[in-house]
Order: sequence, then C-alpha cells, then structure tokens
Amino acid sequence: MAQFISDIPQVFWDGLFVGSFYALIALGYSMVYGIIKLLNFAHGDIYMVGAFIGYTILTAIGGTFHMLGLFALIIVMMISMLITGVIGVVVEKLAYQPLRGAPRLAVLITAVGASFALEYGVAAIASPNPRGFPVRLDGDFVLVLGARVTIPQIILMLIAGALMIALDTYIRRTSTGRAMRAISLDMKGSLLMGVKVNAVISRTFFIGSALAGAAGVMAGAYYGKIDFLMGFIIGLKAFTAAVIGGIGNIRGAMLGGLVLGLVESFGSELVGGQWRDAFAFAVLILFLTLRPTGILGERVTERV
Amino acid sequence: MAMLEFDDVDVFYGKVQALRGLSLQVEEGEIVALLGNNGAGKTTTLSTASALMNPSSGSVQFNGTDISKGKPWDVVGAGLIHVPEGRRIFSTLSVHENLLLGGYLVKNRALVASRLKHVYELLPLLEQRRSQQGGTLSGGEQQMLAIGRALIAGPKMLMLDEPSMGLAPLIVAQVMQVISDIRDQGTTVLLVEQNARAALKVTDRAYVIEEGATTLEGRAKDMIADPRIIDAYLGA
Amino acid sequence: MSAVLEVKDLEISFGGVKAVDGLSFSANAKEIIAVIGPNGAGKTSAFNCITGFYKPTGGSVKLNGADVTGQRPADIAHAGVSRTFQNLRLFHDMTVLDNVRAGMHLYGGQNFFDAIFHTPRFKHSEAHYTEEAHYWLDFVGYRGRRGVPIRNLSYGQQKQVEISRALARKSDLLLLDEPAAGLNHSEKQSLLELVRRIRDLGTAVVLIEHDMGLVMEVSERIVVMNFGREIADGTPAEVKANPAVIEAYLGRDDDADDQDQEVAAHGDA
Amino acid sequence: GGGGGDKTDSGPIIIGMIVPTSGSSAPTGASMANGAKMAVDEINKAGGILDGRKLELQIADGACDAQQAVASANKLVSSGVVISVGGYCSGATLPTLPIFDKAGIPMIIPAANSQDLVKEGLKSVFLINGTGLQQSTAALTFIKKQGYKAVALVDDNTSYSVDITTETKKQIEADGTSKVVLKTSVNAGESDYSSAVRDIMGSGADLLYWTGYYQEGGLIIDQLRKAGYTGDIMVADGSADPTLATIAGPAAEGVYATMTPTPNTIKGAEGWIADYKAAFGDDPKPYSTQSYDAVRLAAAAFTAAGNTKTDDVIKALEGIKDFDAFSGPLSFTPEHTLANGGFVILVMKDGDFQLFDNLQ
Amino acid sequence: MTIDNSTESIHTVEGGGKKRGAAAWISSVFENKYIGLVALAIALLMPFLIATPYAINIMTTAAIFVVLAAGLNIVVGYCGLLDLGYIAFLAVGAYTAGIIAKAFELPVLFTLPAVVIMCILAGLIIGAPTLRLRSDYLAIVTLGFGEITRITANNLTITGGPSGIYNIPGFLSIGGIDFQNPIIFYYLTVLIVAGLVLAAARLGKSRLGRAWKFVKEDEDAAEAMGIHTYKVKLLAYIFGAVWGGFGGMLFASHLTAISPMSFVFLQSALVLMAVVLGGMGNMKGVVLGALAISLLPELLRDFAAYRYLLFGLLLVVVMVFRPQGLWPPRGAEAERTKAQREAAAFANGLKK
Ligand SMILES: Nc1ncnc2c1ncn2[C@@H]1O[C@H](COP(=O)(O)OP(=O)(O)OP(=O)(O)O)[C@@H](O)[C@H]1O
Ligand SMILES: Nc1ncnc2c1ncn2[C@@H]1O[C@H](COP(=O)(O)OP(=O)(O)OP(=O)(O)O)[C@@H](O)[C@H]1O
Ligand SMILES: [Mg+2]
Ligand SMILES: [Mg+2]
Repeated sequence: MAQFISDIPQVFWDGLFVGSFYALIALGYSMVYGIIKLLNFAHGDIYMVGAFIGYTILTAIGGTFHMLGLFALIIVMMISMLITGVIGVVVEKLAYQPLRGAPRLAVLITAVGASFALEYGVAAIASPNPRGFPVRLDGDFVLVLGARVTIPQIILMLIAGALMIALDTYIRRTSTGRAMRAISLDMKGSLLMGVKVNAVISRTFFIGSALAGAAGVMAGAYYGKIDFLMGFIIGLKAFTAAVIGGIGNIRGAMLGGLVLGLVESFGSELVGGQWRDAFAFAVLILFLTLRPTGILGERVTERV
Repeated sequence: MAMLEFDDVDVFYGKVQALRGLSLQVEEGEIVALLGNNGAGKTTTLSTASALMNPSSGSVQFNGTDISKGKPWDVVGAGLIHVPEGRRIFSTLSVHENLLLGGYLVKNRALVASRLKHVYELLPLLEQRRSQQGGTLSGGEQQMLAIGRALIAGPKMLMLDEPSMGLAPLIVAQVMQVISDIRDQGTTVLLVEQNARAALKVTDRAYVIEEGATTLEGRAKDMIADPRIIDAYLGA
Repeated sequence: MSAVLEVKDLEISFGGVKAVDGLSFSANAKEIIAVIGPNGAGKTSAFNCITGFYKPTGGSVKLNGADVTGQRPADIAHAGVSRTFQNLRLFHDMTVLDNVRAGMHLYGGQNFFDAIFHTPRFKHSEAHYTEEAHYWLDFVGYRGRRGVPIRNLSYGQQKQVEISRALARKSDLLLLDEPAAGLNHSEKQSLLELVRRIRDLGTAVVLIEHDMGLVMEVSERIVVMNFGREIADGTPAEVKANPAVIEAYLGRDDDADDQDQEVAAHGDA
Repeated sequence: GGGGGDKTDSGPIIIGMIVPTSGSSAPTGASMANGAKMAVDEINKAGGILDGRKLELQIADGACDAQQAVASANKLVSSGVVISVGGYCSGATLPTLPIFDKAGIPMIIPAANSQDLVKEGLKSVFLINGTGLQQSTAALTFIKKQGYKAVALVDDNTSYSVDITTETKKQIEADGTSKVVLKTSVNAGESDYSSAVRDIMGSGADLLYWTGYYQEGGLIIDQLRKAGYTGDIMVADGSADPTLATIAGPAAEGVYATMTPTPNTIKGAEGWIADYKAAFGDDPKPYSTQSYDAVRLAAAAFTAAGNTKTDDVIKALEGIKDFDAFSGPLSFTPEHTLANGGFVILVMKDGDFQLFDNLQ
Repeated sequence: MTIDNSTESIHTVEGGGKKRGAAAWISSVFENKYIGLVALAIALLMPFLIATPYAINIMTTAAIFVVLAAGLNIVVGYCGLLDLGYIAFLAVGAYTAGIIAKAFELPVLFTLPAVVIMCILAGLIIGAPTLRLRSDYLAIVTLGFGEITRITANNLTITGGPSGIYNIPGFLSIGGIDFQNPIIFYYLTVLIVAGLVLAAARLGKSRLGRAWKFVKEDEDAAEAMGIHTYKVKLLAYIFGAVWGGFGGMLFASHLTAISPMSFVFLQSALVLMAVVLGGMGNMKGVVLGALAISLLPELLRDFAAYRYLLFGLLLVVVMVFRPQGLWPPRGAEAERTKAQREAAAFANGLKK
C-alpha cells in the first residue's frame, strides 16, 4: 500500500502521457463521428500509415537527420500529416461518400473494410515485419514529485497539446468549424446555408487523419517500433476515449483520452496487468450507466 | 425577364414523379404565393429552385442563369435563399451562430456585421435570445430565426415554405407582417402556404399547383374571390 | 360518472424554466376538449407529462380514477391512453398495415412459442391483426396503398395513418397534438368529422390545435394556456370573448374578423 | 486412424505446414515457411527420397487462431499431406492435433512448445522445440549459476508465454535459492508498457525474465532501460530474434535468452545463413532452423521407414537417434519431446544473439 | 431522406430501382417462399458433391457462422441495437459446453440446458444495465463486455487460461454410433442451424418481431403504443444470446478445442459484417451474408498475403454498390384484395 501511494505520481504521469496519444487519435474519431455519425474504424490505421510514412521519409534522408534534431522531426511530422490527411480524404471519397444517406451500419462495414485494406496494404508494400524507427527521442529526465518525467515526453505532450488547442480554436472560432457543427446537426439545412457539405466533410477527414498521422510519427519516434497492426488496439482505445468524453465533442475527446490513460494506468496498478483492460471497460460501463452521454456529451433532450 | 423562371420542369424522387412539366415566373420585387394540396409539389418546387433537387428535364433560371444543374451553394451565392419546411434550425447552435451560418458564403465580415445589426433591429426578439440554443426556442421564435438567418445571406429573392405552420394566430400575423416588410425593403418573395387566407392577404400574385403542375395563376385580389379557390383553399 | 382524465396542478420544469406550471383540467368520456395557447405555452409538454414522456415535477395525473403520475409511457398506454405527436412519429420503413398493427400490440394473442411453431393461435391472431388494421384505416377514410412503407406516403396520408394507429389502441383517452397542421381546407373538414366520430366511439378526445376555426367548431370545452399556466377554461364562446385570451393568443386586429368568418363558414357546412 | 499414408507409392510426397501468414505473427510464419522450403529444395536437388520421390511443401495460414488453423488442417488433410511440419502458436496448434491424428498424419512441431501439446499423449505428435518445462529448467539453471536473487516474470498472456512463466515460477519456488518477486502479464499489440515497467522497477528484481514475443519484448526492454532499470534481462525463445534489437535499440545489448541454438550461434552455419539470404533476401529467424530441421527429420523418418505409412513413420521417429539438428543431436523421449531439451543461453551483442552458455 | 440522388452534392441511396424483365424474374425467384427449402436441400446435398474433409470443415464452420449471424440479426437487424461484442455469447456458449462436457464426460449436446441458461443469464447481465444507452454508447459498452468476457476467460483456471479447453468430447454418441464423423456432424449442424434460422425468421414476422422493429424505428412512438421498449430490447438480447450460445456449443464440439483467441473483437466485427452485408433484418439475406463472410476468406486463400487486402477492398466495393446489403428486407406486403375490400365495406356498413 505504501508502495502504491509513493508510486502515485509516476502512475499519474504515465497515464497522462499515454492518454495524450489516445486523445490525439480520439480527436479524429470524434470529429468524424460528430460530422457524419460514423465510427471510423479505419482511423487507427491512418495512425499506423502516418508512422510508416514518417519511417519512410526518415530512412530516405538517412544520416543528415541527426544534425537537425527535433526540428527535422517536426518537419517530417508535418509532411506525414499532409500525406495522411490526403489519404484520409481519399478513403472518405472512395468508401464513405458514396454511402451518404445509406444506413449507418453500411458505412461502418466499409470502414472495417478500409481498415483491412490499409493494414494489409501496408503489410504487402512494407512487409509484415516490424520496423525499428530510424530516429529515437532520447533525453534526460526530471523528477517531479518523485515521478520520472522525460524531456521527450514533455516535448511530445507539448506538441500534442498545441495541435489540440489549435484544432479546438479552429472548430469553435472559424466559419468552417461552425459549418462542421451545422452539418452534424442537419446536412440538408447546411446545404441551404450555402455550405459545400462534401468539401467540409473532406476537410474534417483531412484534419482528423493529419492528427492521427502526427500521433503515428510521434509514437514511432518515442517507442521506436512500428508495425502494420499497430493502429488496431490504439484505434479501439481512442474510440473508447472518444465515447468516455462524449462522442462528437472535441474537448470531450481530449478529456476522454486522458481519463482513459489514467484509468488504465491506475487499473494495472490496482488489479494487475492481465485484468487491466477488463478493469478499464468495467469503469467505462459503470460510468456510462451513471452518465449516459459521456463526460462532456450534450444531453440531447430529444423533444417528443 | 423574370427573376425566377421554371419552364416545363420534371422532377423525380426515385421512381415517383413529383413535378410534371411545371412552369412559373416570379418577377423582381413581387411577392408570389404557391397554393396547393398536400403532396402537390410545392416543397419540391422550392427544393428544385434551391438546387437540392435537379430536374430531369426542363429549365430553371434565376436572374438569367440556368440553375437546373447547379449546386445549392451556387444558388445561395447568387442570392436565392430558401427558408425550408420545418425551419431547420441548428438545434444546439446558439441563435447568434445560426444567424452567422446564414452568412456562410459572405466573405465580407463587415457586411455580415451590418446585416446582423439590421436583423436584430427588424426582429428584436432574436437579440434577446442571442446566446440561447436554437432548439429551445418556441415554434414562433424558430420561424423568426429562420427568416432572420436567410436575411443575413443578403437575399435577392426569398423562398419561404409554410412559414405559418404550427404557429399561433397572433404569430402568424406577425410573420406575415415581417414578410411584407421584407418585400417592402426590395426583396422578391416566393411564399408557399397552406394558410391561403393569410398568404393571399400579403401577396401580389399566386399560383395553384396540382399534381406537380401549375393549374391556376392570377392576382391575389382576384384569387380571393375566385370560387374555385374559395372552395378548395379558403373555405368561405 | 368519474372523469377519464384528471390532471391536477401539473408541473414540469426544464432547467429552472417552468414549461407547465400548475395545470388542472379533466376530460370525460365522449367529450372533445381543446388545449390552445401561444407557441411555447406548454401544451405539448403537458401532453408529454400525461403520457409519461416527461416526469412531472409536481401535480398528478389520474386515469379512470387511478393515479399514473410518473409511470413510464408504455404503462400509461396500457392504462388506456393513446396519442399522436406534433411531428409525425411513424415507423418509416414499415408498411402502413404494420404501423397500425403497432396500435394493437397490447392485444396479445400469441407468444413467441406460437410464433416459432406457427400454431393455429398464431395464424388466428395474425389474421385478426390484419383485419383490425384495415378496419381502422377504413375508419379514418384512408384510401392509399396499405402494403407499402410509410415513406412513400404523402404528408396528409401519413397523418391519417398516425391517427389510425392511435385508434387501433382502442383507448379511453385520445390525445391529438396539432392534427390539422399542414392540412388544407378540405382535409381539415374531414378531420373535423373524424374527431366527432371518434368521440362517438365513447372516447375522450383532447386536442391541441392552432386552427381556431377547427377548435371553435369541434370542441365542447377549451383550455387556454400561457406561460405554462391555465388562463381560461370554458366553452368556445366564453373563451373567444375572454380578453386575456385575445391578448395572449388570438390577437385583436383584423384577424379577429377572419376567425369569425371561418367559424361561421363551418357552422354553415 | 492408422490407415493413413499415400495411396500411390510414387509421385511427390506432400508435406503440410501450418504457420501464421496473416495477423501479427505473420513475419515469423514467413521465416518458418522459408526454412522449410530450403530443406525441401535441398532434398529434392539431392534426388529426393524413397527411390527418387520428390517432396512437395504446402503452406497454410493458421493466423494464430484456432478456427483458421482447424480449417487449414482440414485443407492439408484433404490435399493428401502425409506429414505435418507446422505449428507456431500453441493455442492454434492444439485443436489441429486431433484432426491430423485422426487422419493418420504424424506431426513434427517445430516451434509451438506448450506443455499442453503432449499432455494428451497422442502417439503422432513430436515436439522438436524444447517444451515450456524444459525451457524453464534451463532458465532456472542459469539463474542459479548467475546467482540472481529476485526474479520478475512477465508474460504476454498467451498460452505459450504463460506456460513458461508458470513453470518457471513453480521451479524457482521449489528450488528456493532465489525468489519470484513479480509475476504479471501485459497485453500484446500495444506500445506503452509503462505499467509493467513500473511494476518491475518497484519489485526490486535483479533479473527480468520476459517470455512473450519480441514485438512487445523490444518495447519493454527499451522502456525499462529508459526508466533506469539496472538489473539483467532475459527473454524466452519467442523473443530470441535479432528484430528485438531493431526494436529496443541499444537497450537490447546484453539481454540473455533461453533458446535452442540458432544458426549464428552454431559453428559452421555461416554457409547455411548465406544460402538462406540468397534464397529469400532476408536474414533467417530463430524458427527458420527448426522448420528446416523438421522437414529434414521428416525425410529421415520416411527413409528409415521405407515408406510413408503412419505407423511406420511414427516408429521411425521414435527410433531416431542423435539426428544432426541445429539444436544439437536430436532424439525423442517417450513423451515425444526432445530428450536433450537443447536449451542454451544466448546473449545479445552488437544487435545479434550469440552463444553465451551452453549449460552443459 | 428527402435529398434527391441526382444532386451530386449529396448522394441518397434508394432501395430497389428499376426492375424489368430478367431482373423481375430474379427478384421473384428470390422472394419465392420455398427458397429456404431449396437452400437447405443444397446444403444437404453438398457433401455428395465435395466430400473432402476440408470442404466439410469449411461448410460446417460456415453453418455455425450462419447461426451467429442469425442471432445477431435479431439484436441488430430486428431491434436496431448495435452490438460490437456479440462474440461474447459464442464464448459463453462454447465455454459452458466445453467445461461441462469435459468435466462430466458428457456428449456436448447434453450441455444444451446449461448453455441456454448461461446465455440467458449473460444476456440479462449485459443487457440490463446497458440497454438504456443510446446506440453508439451501447456499441462501446457491448464491445467492453465482449472484451471483459475474453479477458476473464484468459485469466481464469476453470476456462483453462490462455490455452483454453481442448479435447472436448464429441457432440453426441448413442449406442456406439459415431456421430463425431465430420459428415454426420455436418448434417446435425445444418439441421440445427436451419431450425434456428427458421425460428429467428418466424420470430421476426410475429408480434414480438414487429415490436422489435417498432423499437428500432422509433422508441418513443413504440412506447406510446404500450410497447415496453426496455423489456422488448432485453428480449432481443436474450434471444440473440441464446442463438449465440447454440453457435458456441456447435463451435466447441466442431473444433474440440476453444481458447480466448477465438473470441477477439475482430470476430464480433465479422459477424456484424455478415448481418449488414447480407441485409439487416432479412433473415435470408443474413444467411447469404454469413456464407459470404465465412467463405470469402477461404476462397481468397490462394492470394495468401493479399487475402485480407482483397477482402477489405471487396467489402468496400460491395457495400458501395449495395448499401442496403446484398438482399435487404422487402418492406412491403400484400395489398388487400378486392373481395376483402368489399367484405370490409359491408361489415363496416353493418357496424355503422
Ligand atoms: N423523399 C421523397 N421520396 C419519395 N417521394 C417524395 C419524397 N418527397 C416528396 N415526395 C412526393 O413528391 C410529391 C410532392 O411532394 P412535396 O413535398 O413537394 O409536396 P407539397 O406540395 O410540399 O406538400 P405539403 O403541403 O404536404 O408539404 C408527393 O407526392 C410526395 O409523396
Ligand atoms: N425537452 C425539453 N427541454 C428543454 N425545454 C423544453 C423541452 N420541452 C419543452 N421545453 C420548453 O418548454 C416550453 C413549452 O414547450 P411546449 O413544446 O410544451 O410548447 P407548446 O405549447 O406545445 O408550443 P407549440 O404550440 O409551439 O407546439 C418551451 O419554452 C420549450 O422550449
Ligand atoms: Mg411541403
Ligand atoms: Mg406543441
């Protein structure tokens, strides 16, 4: 018990750090869900593709990298974001847009199909072998209340935070953001406002996928390993995080990611690694039965 | 040349034909009513004009450009604004945000601001509710908001689909007043109404649509007295 | 005779705003009552409280003398209430007949064992459902196709189906929320006649309506609401002359003439 | 069963192999298939066996999933295989045993090594990888030899991996010279193992024994070292793969492994490695050799039996003495496991595993 | 949806389409009421055409998959409850059957009562606290329950931990007749599956089935008609669970070994795909979908590394061209005949 208490800061920080990855991916999940009510199962795979693009670029530029350091990594990350963004848009155009107005579950199935295609497409191109990332973020650490906080962790958290704040501002303040929210409420109504619905949806996919791509590169650089199935579990986690936060709600997704990270971290401390996910899901279920719309989800008082 | 012109337009929903060779014209500055039974094709006519639907044949022109193959945003950009059946307020957006969405295509922010000011003056009730969620407004308030939102877009012509539906008599009168004010300020209006009595009071001209085609056309004053209209739409 | 419906001091609030604030009225069998009032007065909210869709924050609802306040909608329906909705709430992908069969759900006649083995009881009950469904569609004067999904129907036809469905429930109390909205003049005339025939079945009918012509013509008593409160309750003539009602709802300008005209017209019909 | 074997005594001898070629273990499956292909090619080039009959290899995807493996097993049975040389994930291999057994098809299992595979005592099952039990014995020997006091056991919650931690725990506790200070599991397929890292650090272990696969192993080792862990690390055969170093980077240096000998730890295997590289453009992986040996062993058994009939082949396998395998001279115990468990200790040096201690 | 599909900006997908000539003939064949019998006959004749162990195994697996899809169709297709953890019921059924059969050396069939009871319990446990949630929240909660079930199976001793349970006794043996013969087991499976599919289809067309569909389309309206939506949804869950349990029982005795790896999320997703691909709500379509999903990867086996890539692409292509599924429910029924109309008119006349 004493051990547990002295561990708390570390448990907390570890949870927060993983949570910020979940949050970054959950954002894309939530945005897409928010606008077209689709559980985009291919989203986690975009994260994986992002990591592979980062890997490819870094391998190509090879040794020159080390001299430029973090700055270069950020550039690579931006290029990956651009490419994953475009891939997200293409997936949307090919697999989701033709089904606008079809039953929602039909789109869910194409999403699973797209997920298979991305995973095994990458496996076919890059071989199923896991790859070691050419760049590793190593660095010193500082002790905060007894928790080891490493410099790379701080840097990644800052990047993730900056991306999230930028996105939140974009959604809340700009007219495109407003249009996104409008489309999610009433697509036909938005058309009558002159909103180019498909263009805005494309943009949503672009942003969501770009964020996932960024997370992929960051994960590659931090953890050092990438493989073609790396997006699957984290995709499910991000989906869970998005729901905890109140699916469709941007700030909720961020919060949900952090909360899930913490629940997992404390969970494995409390019940042991093998029961951790069971614990996390049990907490989720309990939470949702008490608060059925997630942390920040709007209570839709559906008027009868 | 008419501002809005339908010439022999056919429109289908899948296999169901909703418009069968419909033709009509609305001149600049006019306020014209469309009357007709349920399912006659009134809403379809407006949807076609706003390019939510594209006709399978025939032409639709607005200010001389053909919009029969256009996109809704082109039509909105050209100044033809549709206030749809059921109002379609964005329920969780605030009143203010709803109004801002009306000006989505207007890139000039100053212009949007001045129009907002104008709408708040015209419909002071909306200013009081500025930050309230659109969905929590009462029916009448929502209708005002829908009209206000359309005005922010800077319409050359406004199409309203059953604005009085579900409104209390007092509010119906107010809405009609607002519509005729808008026309007085120079905007052309096309009005679809079941409440023919209220509609004919403010309009210059009216069409009757039956089974997807216009069957009667005339000045509102004449229509009020036309026995066929009285029988079917006025009941007096 | 005790009242079919007895509403007493009904209250419901949303985030501090009282949508219904102390409403009391009753309805007897074979009676038509109208509830009118400005938009947002709380009429639909009152219906929702009566039918269990909202849990009242105060007051009571009694059906045939039994207190049903706060029960869930299905139980209240079971107790003998049936309703329509302000915005059509039909089962869009299902056929017209299936929609009306929904109203007969409480008239069992088969369990899942019957259904799996197609026992005679199953066949009999299915035949009965179908026959009844046709009967109620005939009753409301529905002339369209019956084997097609609802989404293929025009708005007016959908309104008819919704009323058939409510009637198939064979309840003691029928609540209609703006049945005339979106109907044209001649359709309103048929509606008027239909409401009377429903009343003649022995049902208590309570309807919300903004069409004053129809309200004045059909109802025996009118309850007027404003800001959640009841501001008047009386015969059509009393209500029409009530200055508070005119002030809050009917309006005083030249419209008043129209209302008179319309009522007169119906009177002649 | 028993009546198996091919109907015609001429034509190719079909050898079946179930390995994962989809899912997260696909890379390993491919390397095993390659090893087997290499043996088949060599034997065929040398003129085949049983009077010039050629071998034909049929690979089927087991995906580490019971249902898929069963489908594959049936597929192989249908296409007339006379022996099976596959089996990587124990969980997916288990349900295939009765299918092959009923069809009279002997099984030489190259990688899967859960104790459960031989628990039922099927006559047709032969394991040429050391069992979990043998591996944990090797681990214990090494632990005692090095004088570790506090051992942390971490598995990935799959049957193979849990099998080893459970056995090791039992043996360490029975032995009593050292202590198990932690036994926990992680979930495969994730990236962040900070909870496990915390547990290991908190347990005060001077040796971590990781029994899962290299994908997670690499991450855990890296994260553990970054968190300042100074104790030693040992991995079981599932992680004894050079990819571990690709994933863990410099942190993998000095990691021990309990493993059967691999080509690069065997003197004189350089030629073999070169051949493999030439054929498949890739480095061999640990189970490439086991698969290679499985095929050769099968061929040897056919030759000894003089035919491919089930009972004769089983008898021949049981009679195999000191077969020249990568893992050393190979014979079977009465339970059909390796007489000589064959486990040695490797150590990671410059990105590759090398022999550290042959535990003799 | 009132947006027309000629507007490119938003595509609406209309069911049906033009049917003429050949197309009409095909659709009349498909709507033929004997099509189920024909399908059954084909299933029974298959072993006479291809009797390799592989083919029999694949067909048995496919038949078991059909039961799962039929069960999930009750939950998702009829009642509209998105369930992403349906495989949990397969697990409950399989483990119950496996544990009991092995412990008592019983033929698996005799575990049926226990399997049904356990599945009903599982349905109640999962359904009762969660069915008040809106659909997407329900989705994640069911996913969570599915994972919890698998993790529990992986960590308990009674379930055999990660190795699971193997050497499960045969399905049925009476007086020395070897029912464990794959062909006999195939026939037993096909008959049980056919019975369950028929039962599920008939449920769908009953009062309860209609109630499910009412709930799916509009819960408020259903409540207003006196349908206790919560109970009705719970019933859908329980029926789905029992069908899943039957599947689990067959699964356990077919594989003779079960392990947690068989009950991962992906399997739930595959069953869901079968339902949606086939045509939610139409039992015939769902059977078709289940056959497609379980046989397709087998047919693609020859493409080895590209198998799942192709599978994924095919899914996308099929859904894009048939968004309602391969064989959606018809949504129409017979109109009243003239005679019935006149009889009704006469009767109404009398009543008035
Ligand atoms: N989405 C749709 N799918 C199929 N048919 C439709 C659709 N929308 C409308 N229709 C049909 O098109 C015809 C015209 O409908 P429309 O909505 O234009 O009528 P309306 O005159 O506006 O009637 P109302 O007064 O009821 O609003 C009707 O027959 C209707 O059934
Ligand atoms: N679910 C809800 N959540 C929040 N506010 C609500 C809700 N339902 C109703 N209200 C509020 O309660 C008040 C009464 O609404 P109600 O719908 O009962 O009015 P009404 O009399 O039926 O009006 P109308 O004639 O326009 O239909 C309104 O201010 C409305 O915004
Ligand atoms: Mg209309
Ligand atoms: Mg209302």
